[in-house]
Amino acid sequence: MNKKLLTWNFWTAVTALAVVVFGLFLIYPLLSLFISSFQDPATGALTMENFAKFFRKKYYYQSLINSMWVTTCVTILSIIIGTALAYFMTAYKVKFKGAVEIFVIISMLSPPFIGAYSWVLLGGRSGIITQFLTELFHREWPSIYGFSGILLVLTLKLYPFIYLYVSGALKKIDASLIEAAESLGCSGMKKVATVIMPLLLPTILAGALMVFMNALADFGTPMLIGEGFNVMPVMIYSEFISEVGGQANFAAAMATMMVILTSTIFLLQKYIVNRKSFTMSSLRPMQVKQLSGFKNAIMHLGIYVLVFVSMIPQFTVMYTSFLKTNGQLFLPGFSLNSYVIVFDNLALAITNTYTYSFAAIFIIVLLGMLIAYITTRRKNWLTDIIDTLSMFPYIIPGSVLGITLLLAFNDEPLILSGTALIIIVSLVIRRLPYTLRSSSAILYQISPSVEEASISLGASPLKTFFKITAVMMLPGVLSGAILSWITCINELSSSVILYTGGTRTMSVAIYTEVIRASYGTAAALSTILTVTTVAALLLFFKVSGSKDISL
Amino acid sequence: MSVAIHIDHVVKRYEQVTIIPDLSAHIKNGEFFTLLGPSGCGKTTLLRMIAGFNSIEGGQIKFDERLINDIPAHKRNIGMVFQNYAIFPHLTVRENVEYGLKLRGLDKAAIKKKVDDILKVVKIEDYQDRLPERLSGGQQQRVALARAIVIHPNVLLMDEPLSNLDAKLRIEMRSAIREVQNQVGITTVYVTHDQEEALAISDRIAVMHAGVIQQIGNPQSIYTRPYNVFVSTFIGHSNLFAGKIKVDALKTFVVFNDGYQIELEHLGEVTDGQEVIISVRPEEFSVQEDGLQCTISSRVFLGKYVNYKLAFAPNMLVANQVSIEFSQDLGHAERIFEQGDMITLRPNKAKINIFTADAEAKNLIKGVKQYE
Amino acid sequence: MSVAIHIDHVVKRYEQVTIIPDLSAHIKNGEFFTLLGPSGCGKTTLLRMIAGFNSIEGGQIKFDERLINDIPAHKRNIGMVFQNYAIFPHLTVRENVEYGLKLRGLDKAAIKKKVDDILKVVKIEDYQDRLPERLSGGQQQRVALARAIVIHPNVLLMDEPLSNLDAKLRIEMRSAIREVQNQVGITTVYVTHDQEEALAISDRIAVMHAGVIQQIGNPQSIYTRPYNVFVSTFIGHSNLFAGKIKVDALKTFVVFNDGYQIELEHLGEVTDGQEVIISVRPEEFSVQEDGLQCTISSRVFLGKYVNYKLAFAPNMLVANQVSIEFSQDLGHAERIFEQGDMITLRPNKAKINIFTADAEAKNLIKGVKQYE
Amino acid sequence: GCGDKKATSEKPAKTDKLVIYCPHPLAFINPLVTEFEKQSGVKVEVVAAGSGELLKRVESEKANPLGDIFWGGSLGTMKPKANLFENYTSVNEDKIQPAFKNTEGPLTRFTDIPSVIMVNTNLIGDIKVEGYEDLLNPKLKGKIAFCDPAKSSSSYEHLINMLYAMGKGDPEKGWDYVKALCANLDGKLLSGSSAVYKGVADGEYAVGCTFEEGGATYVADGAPVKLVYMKEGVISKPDGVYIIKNAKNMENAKKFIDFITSKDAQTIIVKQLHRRSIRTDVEPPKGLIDKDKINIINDDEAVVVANKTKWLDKFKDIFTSVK
Ligand SMILES: Nc1ncnc2c1ncn2[C@@H]1O[C@H](COP(=O)(O)OP(=O)(O)OP(=O)(O)O)[C@@H](O)[C@H]1O
Ligand SMILES: Nc1ncnc2c1ncn2[C@@H]1O[C@H](COP(=O)(O)OP(=O)(O)OP(=O)(O)O)[C@@H](O)[C@H]1O
Ligand SMILES: [Mg+2]
Ligand SMILES: [Mg+2]
Repeated sequence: MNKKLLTWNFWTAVTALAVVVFGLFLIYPLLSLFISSFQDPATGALTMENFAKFFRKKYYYQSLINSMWVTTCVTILSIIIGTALAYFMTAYKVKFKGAVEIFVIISMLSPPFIGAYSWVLLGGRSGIITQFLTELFHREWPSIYGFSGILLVLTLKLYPFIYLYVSGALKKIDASLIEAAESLGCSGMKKVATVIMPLLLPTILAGALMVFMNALADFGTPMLIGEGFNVMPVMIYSEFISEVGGQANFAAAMATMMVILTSTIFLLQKYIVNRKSFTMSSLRPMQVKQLSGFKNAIMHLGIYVLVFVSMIPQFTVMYTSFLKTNGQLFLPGFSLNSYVIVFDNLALAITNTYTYSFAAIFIIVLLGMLIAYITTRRKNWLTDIIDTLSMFPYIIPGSVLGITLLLAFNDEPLILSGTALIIIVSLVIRRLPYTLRSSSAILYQISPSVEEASISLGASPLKTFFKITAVMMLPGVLSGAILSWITCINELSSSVILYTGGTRTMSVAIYTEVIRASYGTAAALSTILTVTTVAALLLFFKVSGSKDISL
Repeated sequence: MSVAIHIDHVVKRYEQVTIIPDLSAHIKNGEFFTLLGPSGCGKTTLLRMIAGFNSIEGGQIKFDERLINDIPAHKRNIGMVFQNYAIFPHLTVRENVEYGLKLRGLDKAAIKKKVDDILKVVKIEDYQDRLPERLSGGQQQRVALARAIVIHPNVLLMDEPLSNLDAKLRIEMRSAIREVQNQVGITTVYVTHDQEEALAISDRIAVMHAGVIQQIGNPQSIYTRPYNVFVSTFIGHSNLFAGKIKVDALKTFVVFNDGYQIELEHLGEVTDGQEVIISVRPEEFSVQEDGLQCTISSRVFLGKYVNYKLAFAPNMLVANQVSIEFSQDLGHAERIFEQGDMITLRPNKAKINIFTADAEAKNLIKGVKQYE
Repeated sequence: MSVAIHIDHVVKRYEQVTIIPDLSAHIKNGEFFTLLGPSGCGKTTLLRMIAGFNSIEGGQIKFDERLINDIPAHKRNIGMVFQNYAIFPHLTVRENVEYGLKLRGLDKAAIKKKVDDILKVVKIEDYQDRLPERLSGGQQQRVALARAIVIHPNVLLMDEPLSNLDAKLRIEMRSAIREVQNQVGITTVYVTHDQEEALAISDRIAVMHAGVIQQIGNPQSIYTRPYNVFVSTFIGHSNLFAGKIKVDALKTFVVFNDGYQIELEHLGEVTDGQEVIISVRPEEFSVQEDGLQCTISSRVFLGKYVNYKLAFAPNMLVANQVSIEFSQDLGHAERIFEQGDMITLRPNKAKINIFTADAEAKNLIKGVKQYE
Repeated sequence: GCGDKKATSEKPAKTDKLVIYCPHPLAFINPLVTEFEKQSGVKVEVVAAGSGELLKRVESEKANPLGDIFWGGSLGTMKPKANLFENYTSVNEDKIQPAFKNTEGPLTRFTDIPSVIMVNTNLIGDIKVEGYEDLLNPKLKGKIAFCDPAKSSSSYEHLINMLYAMGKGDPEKGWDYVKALCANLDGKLLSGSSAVYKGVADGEYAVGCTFEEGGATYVADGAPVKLVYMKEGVISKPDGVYIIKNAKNMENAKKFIDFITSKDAQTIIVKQLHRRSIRTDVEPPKGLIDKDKINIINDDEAVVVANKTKWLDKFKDIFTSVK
């Protein structure tokens, strides 16, 4: 009781702010969606028919099974790869560490479709790698399509999430705990399994949730290489927005199911994190060690191969962008033609992309840290609800969210449609979870007694937050913020609904080319996007003076 | 501008478990008040309640006349040294110490001066630009100390602030604390497990046990006239003998089980034949012709004195004592004994304490007060 | 299966700063060896080098004949108690203690028995299913202790393992440590800032200062015959007087600046007129007719004894001493003095130490060894 | 940016701007838009996305339309949504082929698009592909690019086409063929129109069911593909260009409709963009066979519209059951 009063003013204001933001930009738009999921398309009467229909047809419910299966596999694989990479990169000296980290981040930057399409070029039935292997072994080689392809593409795209989260947390682990384990005779994998992993668990779970949600929501990849391996997002998308004209109520019902499903998973994750989290006041971070000989070589090889493989789509895209084209067809030889074609409007798209993403990331970091604080340190039913709500936009297909936003804000009293503001709002709402998750993960690790120390010195909770807590959080937040930012840049599905001529972004421009198979120009745009992003990242690290990305 | 602290019937519960059932204490303005008690008895908990970091489940705490139960911690103008230091890991030593001063809006020159001074006092001026991760444990602790003292708070709360320092440094830090405390008159509540420290530094000491205050008093009375057996054995060593009261027409005696008896004039109300516990401190024995017979079972050298463990006939003693000890001052020892030697020890009758043999085990000496 | 530890010319640098320039020590098999020294002198650093957590920039460390410089920590079969506890926050008390045993592949019943035993020894069996964050500081420290001891390592390294415990518990823990150590013969390296503890528990003590070992010896010789002034003042209090040697035909005297002189028979090589430092511990004074004249400037009650601060004529003393003290044993005190009283104190000539007045300040008493 | 808000919501009828919602690729849009801008002096803003997305936008923006022209979308898809669009008859209506007259009011026809089978000449070898029947050849098992008709309009048109063609005019009789075809798809069902022609052109599939322009572009670009007009019968449907109801730039929108149906524009379309004109006075594109040489059949629009959901569901059931 005392505690609540202690901080009534500021944190209540934050809670109120969160309620307003989510209420206005999330609940209000989504409410009609949820209601329509219970409505009969013809009469508008309340019915459960939309849900019943889903479970009657294998075509539909099979996609749910497929989604869950592939998502689970992707999540597990990403955890393994991401955690291992983070551990080796943090604990041992790795040559060209900076470059490796940049590459890892860049491999997330794969605008919808184009990344997956690169894999078709490489691993499709007449893909370069497939052909090569077929000729080498004189037997039919499996192609990229279907389950295993989706698994590969998504894992390579999503393990960086885990990597960023975990390496942030690893740097916060108190080295003496690891030493304690060693002094008790523990080493290697055992040490990782019994001490490091449990300590990282809250963070890994936070990252895993992100991966899970992302994999579950991704529709670009299965759309392109699913080949009959139907998944929920594609289904929702096509029922909602197909050229053929689907059934909005039914799509809403599927979206509702997804929301319920993911909320359950989120609550489960939260429950475990709450039970399995502990504070560490880490004064001595882990020392970076030099591995020697054989082990060192193996580690480097592993890291480089992994990074190379995850960069393949980017390389392919860049390569493709310089190919000579004739319309939609790639011809032998190189040319800059694709760049010439996209040159019009390019400046606008680039400015828009970066203006929106920076504006959004600023709001995201601020909101993310504040909301993370109230949901971890000022727990009550309201903050619990806010925490859960914040995950919704993550799972609702972007295009659906875009449409609900458009419907909600295209009329008096609040006309936002057609403005940059609505795009930024959708970016903030959709990309907040990354920063929010990483912020609360890091908060779990900061000992409250440090905050108390500051308060005892006369700093109000508000001051303490900005001068102490926030500063200590920053390294951890940064990893989430980078994710938020990169995904803001990549964001397509809601922007494509919300943009107008003056607010087009790079990824919209890329998508526009992709949908009608103009891959040369798409690749050119994509390359420009990658290059400018790398430049922005490098600039950021230069200015912020930090050597590591995940810090 | 220090304040008096009035703690009235406070209660602390963690979920189901009651840690402090009902505790009252009044700490005077400018006083150096020490909480002493076994590990886990609730010292930190009480301190955090005064600081405002633990909720108060019942009762009230006042600073002078001001009820502070609901005043947020940062408005209480306290300084606190945490048991786990809680230094800001992202700030250098100097920045850590400056932190509180900056918040108070002092001008740069004043801050610099104050910080320089205090860094010198706690002897860490050489490390002022380091980050805490590169300090030794004791150095970290001194940063925490400096940070709390430098702001000259009304109330200074310290949770084992010297536990990682060597004796010399402890003594120096102690006088530094006392000095600052006297200069600006800070009411200080100090938690320590070190009795010598508590005795040396405190105006008054509260001895706690399982969330309950056993005795409050100045160091001397706590040590020489403990209110009950718990205090007697917790502060310093006490050898407990079983005995009986013998009251004849004129005099009152306390009789050991081997028949050795001592006349006591300053006992409170006792009845003839009443069972009692006789408490004798190791240094209150002297080797004499008459007294209690015992054998030396081991010997430890402790610098200023030698500590012997003694073996008595079992019926002489109260059960379950870890050891019975005699501490021989080396300044005066005529002879140092060997293991196995039989000696006769006479308790100093002016100093021994007599406790009731019941569960309360209260001191029977006249004039012993629980709260002073 | 304990081992001897040979430390030969080891060097430790943190980047540019050399913390340990060149340190050698030989710790015997099964010995209880204590590192004592001021905060920041490098105790933790040395311990961590033995454990394998700090790199060694020069020299070698051997366990028996086995060079361990490059053997990873987890293969050294050590037990370590960390200064900041380093308990696993995700494991309950019991799981923390079990951890090392499980790794050794013991069967369940054996683990349970061992853990039950040690939990009882360190008195935390009541908390065994709690997570560490809900323990008090002292309770956490005991978990750390139990966890390190229970595996019966070859070498047990303890970094201030008892710093957060009260005196009673400390003494109990001390005997628990010694007991386990004797039972299984663990070579133990112990870091503490508590001299009394060091004196009570150690087979041998190494006194360190700024990364250099000043003296290694058993507790008694360290206390009574410190090798140099640093050791003398660091271990226990020492009052340092300026003085001169007077050698006449037959006898050697040491002369205080007021002319008071004491005959000493056991001095090493000295020359007439040589300037020296005379070190007298507070308890080596006794109130007598003849001796050194001084005034009492303050008095502190410390339980067993009373500590007086003394004022001497300034020329009598070595400069820059925090205080000159006389500690009066309360078991024998005939009279307790007040502030301002003039008294005459005679140093106990069998106990005083004489040091050279140069920078080395070495002990001039015959037979004092630096390494024992 | 934010400043636009006022501008877009309060502009009077006379403007110099036009916002076009269009699912066509830049390469298709650019020549026509450039020409239009040159002729009219109107500044065109193109909002490109999938036709589904754009349609959804138009629907959502009803209260405050942000676009003026919806350019694209097959007639079958747009008919049910005709109420979203403004009635307008272009000045060129008299020159339009009779089959493509705007009888409904808002639905101006733009080009004529037959369904085709696209064949990769490198992969097909000596397998004969002349019509639907040939797709059942076991040698093609798993090598057919076919899109989920629920997700792609070209695939949907193909479904209708095969029902009528293989059912010999009675769609209900065509389902046996669909069943057989599904079995030969070997569980592969793509998720977007472009995946089909792109897939065939890239050599991922030997044959694919797509629309004429999709394949024709590749033929013209010199890819190893050819188009096959199903001998069992080809349905050809127009797509259109429509004015969004209450468009803010109404005048310019009308100008655009007039332009796009004009002889100039239609000529560009035929010459450069591989589509068939809806005008009477424009030659069919070079390289595409004459319409008279194709076995054109017709569906019954009323039946098709009425059965849309039912048929899509039926397809889903068939596909999942044979898999
Ligand atoms: N968060 C908590 N939840 C439940 N019990 C707790 C919690 N924190 C402390 N305790 C218990 O409360 C009791 C008092 O703890 P406290 O920290 O006040 O002890 P202390 O007197 O400071 O001991 P020490 O000298 O060992 O630091 C202990 O038994 C401890 O286990
Ligand atoms: N990572 C580091 N980088 C630089 N200097 C360090 C580092 N760690 C410790 N030091 C310095 O090395 C010296 C020795 O530190 P160490 O921790 O060994 O001291 P200690 O003897 O254990 O002291 P205490 O009793 O205070 O714990 C100290 O002066 C400390 O500031
Ligand atoms: Mg405590
Ligand atoms: Mg240390």
